[in-house]
Amino acid sequence: MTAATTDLPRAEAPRAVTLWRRFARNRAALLGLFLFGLVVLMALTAGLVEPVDPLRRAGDPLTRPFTDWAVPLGTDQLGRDILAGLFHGARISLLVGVLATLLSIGIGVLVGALSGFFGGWVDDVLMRVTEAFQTIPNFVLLLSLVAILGSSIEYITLAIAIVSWTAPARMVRAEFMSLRHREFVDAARNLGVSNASLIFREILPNALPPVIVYASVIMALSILLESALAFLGLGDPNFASWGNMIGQGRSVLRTDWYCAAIPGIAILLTVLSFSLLGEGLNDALNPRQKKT
Amino acid sequence: MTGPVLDIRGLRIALPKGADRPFALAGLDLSVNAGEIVCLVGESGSGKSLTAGAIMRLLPEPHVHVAGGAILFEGRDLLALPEREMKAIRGDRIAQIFQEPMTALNPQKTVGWQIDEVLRLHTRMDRKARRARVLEMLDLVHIPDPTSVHGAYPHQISGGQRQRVMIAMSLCLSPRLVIADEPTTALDVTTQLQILKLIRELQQKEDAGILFITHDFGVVAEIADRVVVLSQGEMVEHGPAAEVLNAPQHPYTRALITAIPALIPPKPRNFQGAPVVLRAQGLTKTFAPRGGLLGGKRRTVKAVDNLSFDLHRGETLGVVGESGSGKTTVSRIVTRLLEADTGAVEVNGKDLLACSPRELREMRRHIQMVFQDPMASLNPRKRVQDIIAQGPIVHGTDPATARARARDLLELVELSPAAATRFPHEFSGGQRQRIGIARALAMEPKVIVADEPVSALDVSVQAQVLKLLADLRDRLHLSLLFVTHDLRVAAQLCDRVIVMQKGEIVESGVTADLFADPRHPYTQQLLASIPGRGWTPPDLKTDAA
Amino acid sequence: QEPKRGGTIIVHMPSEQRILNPALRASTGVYNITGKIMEPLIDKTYDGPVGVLATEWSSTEDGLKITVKLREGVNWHDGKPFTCDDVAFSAMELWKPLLNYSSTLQQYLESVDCTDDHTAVFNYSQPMPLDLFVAAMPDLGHPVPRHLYEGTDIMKSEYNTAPVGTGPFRFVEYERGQYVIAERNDDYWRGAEYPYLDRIVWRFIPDKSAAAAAIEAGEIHESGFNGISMADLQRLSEMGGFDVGTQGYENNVAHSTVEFNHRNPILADLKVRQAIYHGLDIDYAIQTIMRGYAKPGRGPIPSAGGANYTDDVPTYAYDPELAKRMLDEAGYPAGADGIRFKLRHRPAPWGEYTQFWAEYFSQAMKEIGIDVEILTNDAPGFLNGVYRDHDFDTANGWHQFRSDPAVSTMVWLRSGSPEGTPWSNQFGWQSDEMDQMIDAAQAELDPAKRAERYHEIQAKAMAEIPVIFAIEHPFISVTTTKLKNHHNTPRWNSSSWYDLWLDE
Amino acid sequence: MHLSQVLSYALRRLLQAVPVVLLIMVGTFLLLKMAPGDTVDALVGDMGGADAAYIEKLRAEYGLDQPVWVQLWRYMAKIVQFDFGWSFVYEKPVATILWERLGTTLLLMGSSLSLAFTIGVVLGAVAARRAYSLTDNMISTLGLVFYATPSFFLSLMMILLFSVKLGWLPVGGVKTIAAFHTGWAHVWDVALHLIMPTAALSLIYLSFYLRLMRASVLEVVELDFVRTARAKGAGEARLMVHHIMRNALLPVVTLLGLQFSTVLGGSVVVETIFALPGLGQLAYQSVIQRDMNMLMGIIFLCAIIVVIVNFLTDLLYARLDSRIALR
Ligand SMILES: Nc1ncnc2c1ncn2[C@@H]1O[C@H](COP(=O)(O)OP(=O)(O)OP(=O)(O)O)[C@@H](O)[C@H]1O
Ligand SMILES: Nc1ncnc2c1ncn2[C@@H]1O[C@H](COP(=O)(O)OP(=O)(O)OP(=O)(O)O)[C@@H](O)[C@H]1O
Ligand SMILES: [Mg+2]
Ligand SMILES: [Mg+2]
Ligand code: NI
Repeated sequence: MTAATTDLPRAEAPRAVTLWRRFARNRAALLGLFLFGLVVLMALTAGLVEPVDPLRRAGDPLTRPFTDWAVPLGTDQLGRDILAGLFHGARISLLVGVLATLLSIGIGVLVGALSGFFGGWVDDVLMRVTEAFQTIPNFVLLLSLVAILGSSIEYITLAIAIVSWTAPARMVRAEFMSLRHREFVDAARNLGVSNASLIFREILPNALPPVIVYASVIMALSILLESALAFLGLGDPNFASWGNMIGQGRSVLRTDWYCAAIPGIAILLTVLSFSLLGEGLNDALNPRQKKT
Repeated sequence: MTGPVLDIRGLRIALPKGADRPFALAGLDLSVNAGEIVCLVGESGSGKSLTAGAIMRLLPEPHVHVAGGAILFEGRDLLALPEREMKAIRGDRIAQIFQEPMTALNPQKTVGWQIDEVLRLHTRMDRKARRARVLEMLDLVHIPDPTSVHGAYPHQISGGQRQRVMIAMSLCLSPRLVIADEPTTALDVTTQLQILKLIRELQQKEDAGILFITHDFGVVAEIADRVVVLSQGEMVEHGPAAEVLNAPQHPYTRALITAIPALIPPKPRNFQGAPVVLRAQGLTKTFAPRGGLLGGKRRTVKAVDNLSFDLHRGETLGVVGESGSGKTTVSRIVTRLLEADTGAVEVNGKDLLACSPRELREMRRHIQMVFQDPMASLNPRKRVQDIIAQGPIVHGTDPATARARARDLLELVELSPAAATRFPHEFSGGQRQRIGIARALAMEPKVIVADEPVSALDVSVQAQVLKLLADLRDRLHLSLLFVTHDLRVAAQLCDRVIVMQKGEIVESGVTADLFADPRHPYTQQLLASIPGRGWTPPDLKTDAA
Repeated sequence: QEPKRGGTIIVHMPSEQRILNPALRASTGVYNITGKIMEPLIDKTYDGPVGVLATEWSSTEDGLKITVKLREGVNWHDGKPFTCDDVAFSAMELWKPLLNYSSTLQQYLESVDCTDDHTAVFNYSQPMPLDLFVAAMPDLGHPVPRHLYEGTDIMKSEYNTAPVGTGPFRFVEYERGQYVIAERNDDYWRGAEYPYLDRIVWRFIPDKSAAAAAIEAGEIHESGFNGISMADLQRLSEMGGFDVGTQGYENNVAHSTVEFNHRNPILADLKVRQAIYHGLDIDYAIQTIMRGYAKPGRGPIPSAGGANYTDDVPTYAYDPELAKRMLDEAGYPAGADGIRFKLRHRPAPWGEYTQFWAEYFSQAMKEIGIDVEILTNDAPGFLNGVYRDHDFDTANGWHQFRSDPAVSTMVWLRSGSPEGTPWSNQFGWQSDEMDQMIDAAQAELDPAKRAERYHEIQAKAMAEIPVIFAIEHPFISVTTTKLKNHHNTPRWNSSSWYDLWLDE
Repeated sequence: MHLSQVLSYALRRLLQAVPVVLLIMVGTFLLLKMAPGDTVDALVGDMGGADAAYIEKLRAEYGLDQPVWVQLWRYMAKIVQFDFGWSFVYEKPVATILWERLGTTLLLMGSSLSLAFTIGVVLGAVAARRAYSLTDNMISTLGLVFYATPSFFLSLMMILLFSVKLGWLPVGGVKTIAAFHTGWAHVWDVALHLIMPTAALSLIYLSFYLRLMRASVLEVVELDFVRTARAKGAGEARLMVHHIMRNALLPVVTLLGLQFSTVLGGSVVVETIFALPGLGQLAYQSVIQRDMNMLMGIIFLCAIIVVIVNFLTDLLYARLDSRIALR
């Protein structure tokens, strides 16, 4: 019988490959990836392909799109090139989105992990704090933080992270609560593994997939929050962000709708790409839910 | 009635691309007559549940679908019926009982409502008549207080009662065919026996045909008229129960039957002189609700009550008992994965429960654990060699050495060293359990605590793992604390057993003595409930590979 | 056209006015509502000051006593007669101690004597020019009914949000966050034919685009004080059915300013300030930001300032090349990246166009090699950052000219205001000469000499540029053509509208 | 569920909420004190300026010249007696103003959330039942687009279309001013005014619920008891109504409770655009005017509402899920 038991099943393709296969099965997710790639490309090539400084006067104010090829998508009220704004705005939006997401997930993971792993009073205290953050209307908190810190882009990013960490924290906590009773955790503990290693090496990698999926939601929300701030005139005017462009474009919405609509559509498509990516990731990471 | 109730001919079920085999079922012929119990036996994945699904026409279509054959029910081909007629047949003429009584009932509806639903769907009875019928059915399946259970939610009644409710539900329209898919697997032995008896009794009364799906030859011996054996979707043997059980023809059947642990305990070995490696004294654990003032009232559970035992070097001590008797709690206290309320656990002469966290980590190398669920106990994101080497690395071994040793250990547990760089999900259940054992051995412990290490495995695999454990124990002079609910397993491996009920030891002793002459009524009841205890598997050793 | 009686008009208010008492809060927003309910002693028309609750006024030679005759037969909305007691009480208990801006104006007011029920004598310890008094009264001279305020905590009086006045309309309802309603006062002193309207509703709509839509949809009849965006104003003006213009704001002209922190050695250099001025394309800004409804500024007194104004001052034409040269000369050559130095700029958060101004400023400065970082902040943040903490290099905002330089723009140039006083010279710029010129002008009683002094101040301010008074612009309003007799006084939105009528 | 059980549960929840609310209050107070400037600055800015003595007097009168700890202590001492204090910006007691605004906010939030919930749940369920079909793709895409459209953008577009172009709906406000409707005419009038803000506010949540419901139904459909019901011969409609819906609703209900405060935040923009006198706009104004008492009052009120809503969703959850006993 020895022979039979050493017979291993045929080796599987590497994890990344299987993930990709599952992901690629979902056409909407591919579209999301494509859009996302486009935005990243725009962000990377801003200033190369589109050499104009997005804050400089590039032409007559309120030039309509496709009328002057020096400014293909037209200009806004101060004569700034909308195409350049679109490219540079991609950079800002992505930067805000990615950094705020990383930060908020960082905080969320830390709080959620400690809370879920240790339970007891640690959990009590951390959860009270989380509840407190959840009880204050997030946008009001965001406004307060921006009022305190000022509207520079770093602080806006930080403020967005501060108002968005609770959901990942709860998520990580729930995952930890269910994972910490899994036998493999007991097994590691029984080997004498320290708590820190248990948290970060054993449990966390297993708790991350839903959080990674949720990252797309935070990313989308960050961009929406930034644009809402800009809409209220609290954006950072030193950078061309899509939110700023909409915020300023709305005053000419009735006559020169493209000033707000072009960045508006850019936001919509970017957020859409995050959502589609997120759903694709979800399908890929939780094969249980997928159907072909 | 002439002819069989159910007649399956050449049934083939196709699996989606990328599955381990193209057909889950490759040409099954099977018939069930009225008043007959036909057992469909086979190991996990052999296609038993899909057969049931095909009959009910509830396969997860389209990716799993019937690719050929016919399913004749009372002479009509079910596969050709329109969905509307099929709906009328389901629940009325053909009923099904499922394995997990908890999840098979809707948690949000009362038991009465759920049984009533069958009547509502298939009869024109008025409310009063239906209620009367439901109560009658509940009574029929020997539910003590039908009126109160009628209004209860599934989570408010015990597992055995839930399964009775399922049975009541399936039988209340006197179906011609009942498909029972492992209806007792999730139950305690004592409950299992009661349910088996109930099914027998009702079947005789109603004269229905029963297709009984199980992986347990003990259950087959208990209940079957005829047996069909499936292996990897192929029907390998069929015939009257007595014939298949006592004179199996096909090598696969023979292998299966050989693997069943006999109810004959090994010869007692003497450990009087051997040193005690593990001593538990006065262990008590009460689960109290957390939250104090704001937590509200919940009942407290005394999971372990003043429990003491000794384990000698090289000895295997079995802990047996029904679900909830506190077995797992004991194993977790002993390894200090759970803090006991009171008591002491001496390992190597030192009290584990009094250790500081630092000392504890040092002590852990002496007492290791093998877990029940081979999948859940391996970190899915780590490679096998890292899983095995983790313990030694934590305790200071150089990583390269530890990994090399991990590969040696894989060989020791009869796995190819090629396994070292794979992930746990790429292995079968038995192989995973071997990895778990290797991980425990890597620490070179004195004591191994094993909590139901084989109960998630098929019999043939179970036999291999048990044999491996016994081998290692003897070779490495290990002491085993072996927790199991399966008395057959306990009988095969353990030198001594303690029998637990509600957290207390009701009886303990040398296995052979205890099995031969149980004193405590609870032990007697346990022993009497072992399925197929009247049947001794034939001695086929000569043919075994 | 014969005026018609009746009708309700709805007026847009971009922000809510929480206190409806012009004797406590001097601001155009407050007048916009309360001007119809409470009347000042004197109002302004295109023909000069006219009496409202006052009928005559005169001053003694030395300027220490001002006698005001009050109108007889005027009743408060609660039926009690309006008398000198009300004026004396208001002046001593509200105007002098509690009313912003008025406290400076009235700092030397000693007492108000009532020689009879309808004669009030204002006694000053320092000379008060009668012109200044009269110029200030339309904004800072609203009496309140003494019988309702006396003996109560004035700041917390219920009548601060439910005003009782003598005006053509009486207060009905203030639904916070939504609207204020006032209806016709049948007992109005001008006679039974006034006012023409039945009711006025002020509707609070903070969002400019929504307000523009509301006007376009006919839900609102008038929006003043640039309540909707310039783009929409221009669009509506081209659409027909709306009067869009600056008439009626002659008393409410404002300057768009660029302010310097002279504590910064770079900015303390006059050459740098001049270069910056040369770097600003004022005409472009007027066309793009103000859509042409403005003129270039000529110092602290706008062209609407009457005799006190002159345009005989130094000016700075748009010339970026010259600006660059001047910066080079000042010792700030462009670095490798084309940047000479960096400025931190605080824009006032007073809506769209201060924001645009900041962005234009930054844009324009980049052209001449100055990197401007804009620090966005809300009102308290701005006021603190600029006026208390002096944490800025440049700032921009607008500042209203209140018909007389003595009570308005001079504070930008005069040193000595305590730290933290908003809209005062907190820029670290000090000139004893200028201080003396300002004091002398304020104390001058002869109008002609006074004007001369202000011309000198104006010229000096343009030469030394403590602050750039870049653009002067009246406010702009949009009104449906259904309204008649609208914008017919120089402070029309703050006036009583007794003769306004609706042609429907 | 007995009444006494519910009551004692309510009491327990209330006690649990106390530390959270305290934490919020102290935290917010200190946080806002870090912001540059205070109410007096804002007031003076609003007035168009004032001289230094006047400013000092106001500051002393409002107690803003005291150290932060003193101010905090005074505030907390009052709030425990449910005295919200005085709004210096409005010159009215905070409680009065809160009370005036609460109605609009509750109306707006209630209508948005219930709309989002109902439609989201129904669409989600439909999408899940026809998973991966054209219908599902359409519903899911719609959900994603709703989700990705910034609410202010949507609001402006709606105003443009429905108010200006079509003239069907009023631009803003909660009622037609000076129309003095009464009875049903008033109700209808208010409803007309709330259509656009409700839509603008609810769409994003609608897409949340839609997606969650869809996932939840897909998950429940796989569960054993659904198979049991099928084996009983139940049809699809019956499965949906009796077996799937209720179980699938549970996670959605949890989200409902969690999101309440987010909705309040989201209403800042919508209330500003539609000139609705609600708490969201008030909160925003209070922040930029440093109207501490007002903001603290709003946050306290909000905390109370959230506690109540969570309590209600717990009750609802317990009603929906027979396994949950209130603890
Ligand atoms: N929904 C499905 N999709 C794909 N493959 C499936 C599906 N259901 C079952 N299979 C495959 O079909 C084969 C037979 O499965 P089946 O559930 O019938 O086994 P079983 O004999 O009932 O096993 P067990 O004893 O574990 O219940 C297995 O190899 C399984 O992997
Ligand atoms: N963490 C816990 N909290 C509360 N009660 C618990 C906990 N763990 C176990 N119990 C209770 O303690 C009792 C003993 O549980 P234990 O898991 O030890 O039983 P067991 O004999 O291992 O049963 P099984 O055969 O089902 O595994 C049970 O009644 C169980 O409900
Ligand atoms: Mg099965
Ligand atoms: Mg157990
Ligand atoms: Ni078993």
